[in-house]
Amino acid sequence: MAENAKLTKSEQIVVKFAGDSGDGMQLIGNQLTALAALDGNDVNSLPDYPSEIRAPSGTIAGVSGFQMCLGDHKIYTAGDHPDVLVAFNPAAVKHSSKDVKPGGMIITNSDSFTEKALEKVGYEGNPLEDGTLKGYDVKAIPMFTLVREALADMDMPNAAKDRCKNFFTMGVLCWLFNKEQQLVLDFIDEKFGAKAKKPLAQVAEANTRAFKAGLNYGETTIMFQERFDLGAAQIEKGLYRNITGNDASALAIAAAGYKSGLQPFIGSYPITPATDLLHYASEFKDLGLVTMQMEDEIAGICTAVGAACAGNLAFTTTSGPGLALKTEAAGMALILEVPLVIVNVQRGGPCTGLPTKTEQSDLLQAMFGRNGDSYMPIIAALSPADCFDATYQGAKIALKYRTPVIVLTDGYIGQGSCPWKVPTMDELEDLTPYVNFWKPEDHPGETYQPYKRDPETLARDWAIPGTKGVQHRIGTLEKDALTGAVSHDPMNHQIMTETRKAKVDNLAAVLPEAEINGAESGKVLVISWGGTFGAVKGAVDRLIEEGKSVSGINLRWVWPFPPNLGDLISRFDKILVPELNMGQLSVLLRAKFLVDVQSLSKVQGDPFREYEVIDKVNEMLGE
Amino acid sequence: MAENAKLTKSEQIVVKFAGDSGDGMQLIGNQLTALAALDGNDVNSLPDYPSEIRAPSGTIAGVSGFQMCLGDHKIYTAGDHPDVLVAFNPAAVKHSSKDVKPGGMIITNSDSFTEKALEKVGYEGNPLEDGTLKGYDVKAIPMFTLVREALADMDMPNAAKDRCKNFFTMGVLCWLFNKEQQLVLDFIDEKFGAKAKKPLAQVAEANTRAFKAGLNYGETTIMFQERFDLGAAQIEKGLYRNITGNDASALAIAAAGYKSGLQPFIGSYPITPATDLLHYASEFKDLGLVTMQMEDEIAGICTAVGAACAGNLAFTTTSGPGLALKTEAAGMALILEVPLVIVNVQRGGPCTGLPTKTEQSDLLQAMFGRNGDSYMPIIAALSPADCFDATYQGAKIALKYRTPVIVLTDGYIGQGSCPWKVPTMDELEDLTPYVNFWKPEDHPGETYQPYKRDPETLARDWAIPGTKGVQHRIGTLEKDALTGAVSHDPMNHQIMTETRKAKVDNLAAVLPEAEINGAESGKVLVISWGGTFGAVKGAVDRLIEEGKSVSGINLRWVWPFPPNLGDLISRFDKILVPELNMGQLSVLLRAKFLVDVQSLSKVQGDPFREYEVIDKVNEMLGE
Amino acid sequence: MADTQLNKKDFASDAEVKWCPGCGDFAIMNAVRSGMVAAGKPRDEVAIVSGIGCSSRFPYYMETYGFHTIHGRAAAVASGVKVANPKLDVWVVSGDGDSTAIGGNHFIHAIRRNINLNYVMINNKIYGLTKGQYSPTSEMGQYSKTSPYGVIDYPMIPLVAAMGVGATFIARGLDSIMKLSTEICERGAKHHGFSMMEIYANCVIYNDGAHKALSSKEEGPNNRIIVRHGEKMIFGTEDQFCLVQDGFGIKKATVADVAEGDILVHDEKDADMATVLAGMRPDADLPLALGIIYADDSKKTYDDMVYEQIDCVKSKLGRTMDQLLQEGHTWNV
Amino acid sequence: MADTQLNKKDFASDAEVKWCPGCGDFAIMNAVRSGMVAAGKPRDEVAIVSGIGCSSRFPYYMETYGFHTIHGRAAAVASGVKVANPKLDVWVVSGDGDSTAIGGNHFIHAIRRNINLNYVMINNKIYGLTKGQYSPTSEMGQYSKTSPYGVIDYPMIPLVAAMGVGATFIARGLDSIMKLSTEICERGAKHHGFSMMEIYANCVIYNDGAHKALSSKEEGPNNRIIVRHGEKMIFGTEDQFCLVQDGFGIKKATVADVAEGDILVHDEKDADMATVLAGMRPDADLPLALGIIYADDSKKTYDDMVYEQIDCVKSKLGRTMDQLLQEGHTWNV
Ligand SMILES: Cc1ncc(C[n+]2csc(CCOP(=O)(O)OP(=O)(O)O)c2C)c(N)n1
Ligand SMILES: Cc1ncc(C[n+]2csc(CCOP(=O)(O)OP(=O)(O)O)c2C)c(N)n1
Ligand code: SF4
Ligand code: SF4
Ligand SMILES: [Mg+2]
Ligand SMILES: [Mg+2]
Repeated sequence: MAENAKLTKSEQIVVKFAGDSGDGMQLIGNQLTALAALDGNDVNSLPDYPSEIRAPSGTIAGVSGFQMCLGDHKIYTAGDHPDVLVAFNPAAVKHSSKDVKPGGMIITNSDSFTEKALEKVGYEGNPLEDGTLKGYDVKAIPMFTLVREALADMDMPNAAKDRCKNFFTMGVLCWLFNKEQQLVLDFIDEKFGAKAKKPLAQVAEANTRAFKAGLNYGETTIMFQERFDLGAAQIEKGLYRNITGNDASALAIAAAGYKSGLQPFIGSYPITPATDLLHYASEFKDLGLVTMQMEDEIAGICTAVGAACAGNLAFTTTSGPGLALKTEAAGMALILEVPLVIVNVQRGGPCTGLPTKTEQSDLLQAMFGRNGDSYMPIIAALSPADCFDATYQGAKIALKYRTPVIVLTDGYIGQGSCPWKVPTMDELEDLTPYVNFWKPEDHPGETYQPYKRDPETLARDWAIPGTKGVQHRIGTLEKDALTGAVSHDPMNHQIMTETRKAKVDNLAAVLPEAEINGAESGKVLVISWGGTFGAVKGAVDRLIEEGKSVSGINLRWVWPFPPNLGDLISRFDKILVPELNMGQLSVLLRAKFLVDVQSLSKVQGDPFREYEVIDKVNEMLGE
Repeated sequence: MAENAKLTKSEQIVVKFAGDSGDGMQLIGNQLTALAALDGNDVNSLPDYPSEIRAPSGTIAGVSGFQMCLGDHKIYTAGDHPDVLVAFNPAAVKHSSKDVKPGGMIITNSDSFTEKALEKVGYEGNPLEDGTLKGYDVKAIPMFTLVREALADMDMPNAAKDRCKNFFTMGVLCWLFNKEQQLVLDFIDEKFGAKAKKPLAQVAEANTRAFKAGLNYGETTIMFQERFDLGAAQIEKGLYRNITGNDASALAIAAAGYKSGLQPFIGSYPITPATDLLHYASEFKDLGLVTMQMEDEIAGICTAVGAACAGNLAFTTTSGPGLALKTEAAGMALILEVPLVIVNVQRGGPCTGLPTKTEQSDLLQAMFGRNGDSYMPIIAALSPADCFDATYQGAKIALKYRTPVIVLTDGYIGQGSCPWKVPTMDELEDLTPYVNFWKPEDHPGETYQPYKRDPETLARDWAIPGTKGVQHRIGTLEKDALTGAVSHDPMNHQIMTETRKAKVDNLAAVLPEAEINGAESGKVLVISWGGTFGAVKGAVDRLIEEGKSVSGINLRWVWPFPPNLGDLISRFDKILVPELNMGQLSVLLRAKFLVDVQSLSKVQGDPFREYEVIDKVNEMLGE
Repeated sequence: MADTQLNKKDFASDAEVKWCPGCGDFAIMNAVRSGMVAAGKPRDEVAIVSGIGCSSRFPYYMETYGFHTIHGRAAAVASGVKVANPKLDVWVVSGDGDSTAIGGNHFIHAIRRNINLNYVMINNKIYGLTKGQYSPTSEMGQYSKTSPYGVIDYPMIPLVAAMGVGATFIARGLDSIMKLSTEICERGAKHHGFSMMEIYANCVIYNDGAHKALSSKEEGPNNRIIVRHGEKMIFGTEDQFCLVQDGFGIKKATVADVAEGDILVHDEKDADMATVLAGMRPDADLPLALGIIYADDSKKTYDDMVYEQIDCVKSKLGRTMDQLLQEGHTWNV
Repeated sequence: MADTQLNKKDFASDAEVKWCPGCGDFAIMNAVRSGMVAAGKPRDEVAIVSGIGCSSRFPYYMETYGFHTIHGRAAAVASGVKVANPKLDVWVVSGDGDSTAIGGNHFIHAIRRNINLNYVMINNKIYGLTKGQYSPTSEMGQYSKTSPYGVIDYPMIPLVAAMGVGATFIARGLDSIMKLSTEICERGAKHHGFSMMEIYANCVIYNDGAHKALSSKEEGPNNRIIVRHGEKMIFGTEDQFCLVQDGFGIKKATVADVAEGDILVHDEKDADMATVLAGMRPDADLPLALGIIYADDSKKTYDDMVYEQIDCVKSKLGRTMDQLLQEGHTWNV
């Protein structure tokens, strides 16, 4: 029968999983991501889970979601509206069905539509039967029944069997999306089979059977009239791995340590959504990465500053409220002029706000949230995979300029995942040239002056404790521009303040120019930064395809701005900045370029959808 | 002989005292201030002391200064170059003589010009004799000799006698500036005489004699060819008192408590230059002001938030690095929407920076130094006396809008002093209308909703613990726009974020319009804020006198801007913003009005001088 | 409802309790409600302040005034609430991380000041809300998300730390011994001064079984002792063990082996003994002490002293606001 | 200069010392220099970290590496320095305010972790640099700029607090007993673990005479006891007083009145006794304990454990960076 189902060539498919938080939506999502990626598709995903540890099961508040977009071309967002929704219970149906594309498919576990479950979410009747879901292509599958049947002869409690419904679903999807089943079988084997860390033979067997049952179900029932067939994406050749932004940052920290020859050091305190970074990095002890989980955020950054002073490559990781606590100590790194990378995974604010939701509202805090005039470079990661590069670049600039650097990511890219082309250590830029500790033997006849500077980078001459014969004292009071001794001299303070600013400003000259997507001039320029990159890129691509006079720019370094930005901006009639905040980059752009930037603000704990950007641009184009 | 000295009518005289830190420069400065003020002059002063507790005596680093301007009209700054420098030792001469007006007078204690003292500051010869001070009118007075002589029959150690040189000097000055001697005698009596807290008869006697000796010295020697005679200033009638900004803020806190009917509460932690505020306020226990000196700044603001939650009128006081630590908790007050006034006495930054020097570099921190989108009103005091009004207004707005408010002062106005017209409690605005706690008896039949708002101010309905029957729970997670219950609803977050912003934005409409000093349009508009008011006002007045097309505006509320500001700005060709920072208000003005504001930056721990502003304006005028 | 008739249920708000099924916090919530009943204040004169953490969701579930503040600062906020409005019955509920990690400073200083707060520290030896990192109370070697190879920090013993800064009341409970937790909360509620109540809780998700050695039916009684003022310190499944003094410390003995008079009798007013008791740990072959270990009502509270001082200065100086404004050197123009 | 020949003067930098004449910090600086000599490290392998305060100006005056950081955070910064570069001899110098007020949290956690730092807390019971506000160690009733009617906070006793979080070395000195301070710094320098050295100092400007009862020739010896391991605890101008055990506590007695065997002998390895000794206060008719009160080298330091764990994981897993990057589920395109 399978052969009867039409195999439709698709360019991209948007799939969403929804179910109870405890039900492993993220897991199944990641499995499909891997499956698609292994098959050569590009993938972008967006998890969405409640802020409670365990919101009551079966309730709307307890629904976890995981949306993803698979494509035969570069995919920049998790897509707007799902083509396929896999909703494991009535709550998930109620929660997510309204987002599905008209006519889209809803796959659900009809066994979970018990009267009690329906009642819990306020369904009067059964939506699978009473027309509630009219207009959708509903596939109601009795998953528990089918799985229990497939595992009938296995000695397992029913609850354990029911848990295999996820692999059953994978089977259905594998068939539906025309994927290679061997990949999933390998995966089960790796995870539970003999080679696994904790082999669980029975689980492996059960999941294998459930998976195959799913495959067969797709093939042999007449439920599916259509299959999707995605071609492979034109992505760069190489070794790939699916990775979250937080994991990518963690790896970059280890890698930057390795490539600089310095011991990498993280001083931190757990905070959602930055904790995963610390979790993963804590596993790298064998690579000599020191992680100190401190008593609070202030101690986190202070140990990192201490480690930097002692010559380690120092990092501190946090999210908004934690960054707020680190401000005074960030100023310490700034005035001591030691390298320090602050990775801030933004979340919904203000205050505790929406810890599990994404937002980009720490930009102005990163810019200005310190006493005194205190500028620092800010780099923003644009995707989960890009967190590696952004963190690595942050470390490089911190070392080269002896400055704290802020790396901004956000809950969406920090916790979301996408395929990442794994670099080899050989390919990564060598960071040792930027370390150049001052040692007397390299400067015969010279006296060490802690605040003597490289004329180009303005990085100060840096000697670390343990270096023979150049013991010296520095501190957080204003310092003499050469000796670093405490100075209350008025003109010295003016010079030092200007120098600290110049150091960051000058960085602009050596940063890569902003690249433009589209024509170099036109009606509307859309500027993205950080996590808005994907939606803006997708939207601008589509608008260009439609022949609209629209271009896009992404800001990687948010401060300082790339040198050509002003020029590019001046060539467009209108400038649009979509941001997951109340217009923070807009403030910086307006102040710098005196241009009437329009801000598209969204603070709903959710990234932009392409259509939101497209609609706004069309409005600006007067269409 | 005194009668031989010419009595010159002066409009204003700039006097500077300089001497060892331990030598009481601030004290003598304040005495002359009081003396002049009592005599009807207007006075403005500027202390300037080293950051060490006790910098080594006799060194340049240890010199304390106190500059003041006395005038027969409203005086806005401590003046540019001193007409008269009183320098008590060689270090002080070396430190301060270069600032003196060409031909100006330098009064000094020639007894202190010992070989050792000269050597200590690197004078090769004696500057009083070797022509170093050519071009100045040097009055070298053997003060120790004269004072010891005057006190010859008193049983005191010489060191104690020498200390009376300050009142000797007061005598000389009293004569020189043609002041009423009785005022000083009363002062000595009040301070040391029978009515004093700790009467010290001998000290009173010695100082009285030294003072008279000084008076006589002026009258009977031929040293002075000229005396200055200042008329009384045209200042408002009333009871006056000399006051520092910090003391004025402390009084405003007590007064606002009284006029609102709430218990005033300060949660704080000492930090220079904000400590005096806490010192003075700690004395007000009899007026029911509760001060809690907490273990750190975070605890300081957190107890204040707690006190606010419990229905007190809550304040926290600090300076830059302390504000940096309070950011997360400031966000708590913001999202809880409780009134809280944060008084921040700015100092030189970044980090520990220049604790004893003034700067205005916390503006952007005050604006943006919090995670998430979190706007607060910011008011800036423009003079020591104005700290009273600014703090009082801050409290009013905090209460009325249920919002944290930041009051910015700085080291200069916080520690500097000027005459203050003491208001009576009756004159002060009644704050009780803004308290209106929600009580069931006032709202029969209504259910209390913590986040229901006043449609005009957007202030939420506020019930405090202890109120019968309306117990409820609120927190720092995003809250439902009506009930205040935790809400993760995307659109609710959008609404709440916009509402919090609107609350602050709307305030603009009810704030006083910005008043313009000079013509309503023209070539250059100079915008001052906070402590730059004086220099800008003085400079603009002078430029207008000279017929230049220049006007001035002072921003009292720095955020939001007064409603007419944009319009006023648009009527000038060029805009100048002098700031004691790297251009922070400029960033806000540029972003808001897209106007190419020019920034006159000074970060030298010192306020602007009028001439600096005048020179810059002339440059902009092309002159 | 007349105030006197309040019972536990009256303190339950109608918000849905969102802890994981099986979480130890449920039992503690029950105990605290009993404490509030015991305190005898009407619900609208009770305020609960919490920080951030699973445990800190507490206020939402209580029909009183409640403030769910920021991480680690509950003690400071509550100090403000209490001093600002001393007639309120102020409770703090906070996790081990909230109290001893980020909140460590406010915690020790609130104890030092002896502010009249009822402080419930729910100790599950893990950061629950952020999904399982070790905390300052986690055990050496404990595995967690941030200690995949084992914790290398020595654990803090909150009650010993509390004694170290002058606590006037310390008690320890266990989620699974409901009666004792209730007793502790009732006594704590009535103690005039800072009542430090540590209650061990099981985090079923991230640190399940952390207190098993204490709570298990078989071994628990051998690993813990419930101390009661005036009673001999005897414990064990068959009351076979007892505590005896050993220099300035305490050691475990077998009842059969010691003279009856040598068995220690608990004196809840003995601060030195309390410090030693609070520090006993099964891994040093001593039972963990549960119950009211120290209770001394004789020290004045900070909040009382604030108002005593105000009254005293009022009666001495008693200036009016106008007098204050006009103090010092004034002149008329 | 050969490392072995270093003497105290070698540790003096050429910066002008800017404390007030008569400030107690001078003497302490001297003692610390002796400690550094004793530690035997060359000057370029010594780092001193301080916070903010008069006392925190310390590093500038020492010919070593020095970091004058921010208020209250010295312990955290120093922890980073030590863990990042364990071969350094790392000292912290911090005031009572810096350590116990704003820095309280880092202070207790550094002690808890037993990081191998030499921590000198200069306790003048006042905030000197900010010109005279009371600190957490100020006495009840003390007048200061922020307590014009007297302090109403109970004082913290830093050494007791330190014991409360598991200190492995505590000692107390007095600026005016130079020999003792030197002895303390020398022992502290050599202690493997966190060496908590509290030295009382006189702030001549803002709290002059705060320690007079201890330092005065006449009364001092009656108000203090210098404890020495293995020696009987006898004190007083004429050695007329002694200490005897009293339950879990200690009481003062007259030598003449007690049996010799009842006089307590100091045991620097007895943590319980140390806690009681550290808490003795003249206002409770007990002498203030000076000297090395507790010293136990048996607990591993945090910094040692960091590298032990790294070595252990290295030998177990020992991945290369490329292996790490490529771990998990990978595929080739
Ligand atoms: C400033 C700040 N830092 C970190 C966090 C993240 N955070 C929230 S709760 C928590 C720890 C919770 O542990 P605990 O206090 O023991 O409470 P539990 O969840 O175990 O009851 C952390 C680290 C935060 N919300 N705010
Ligand atoms: C964040 C911050 N808060 C407050 C201050 C102000 N401050 C500097 S030192 C100090 C206290 C000093 O007291 P202590 O540590 O006892 O040192 P001492 O001067 O007495 O030696 C304070 C409150 C500061 N510099 N930074
Ligand atoms: S995660 Fe742990 S502490 Fe949090 S609610 Fe669940 S069981 Fe309780
Ligand atoms: S103020 Fe006090 S602590 Fe500071 S230097 Fe002077 S005497 Fe020493
Ligand atoms: Mg916990
Ligand atoms: Mg001190």
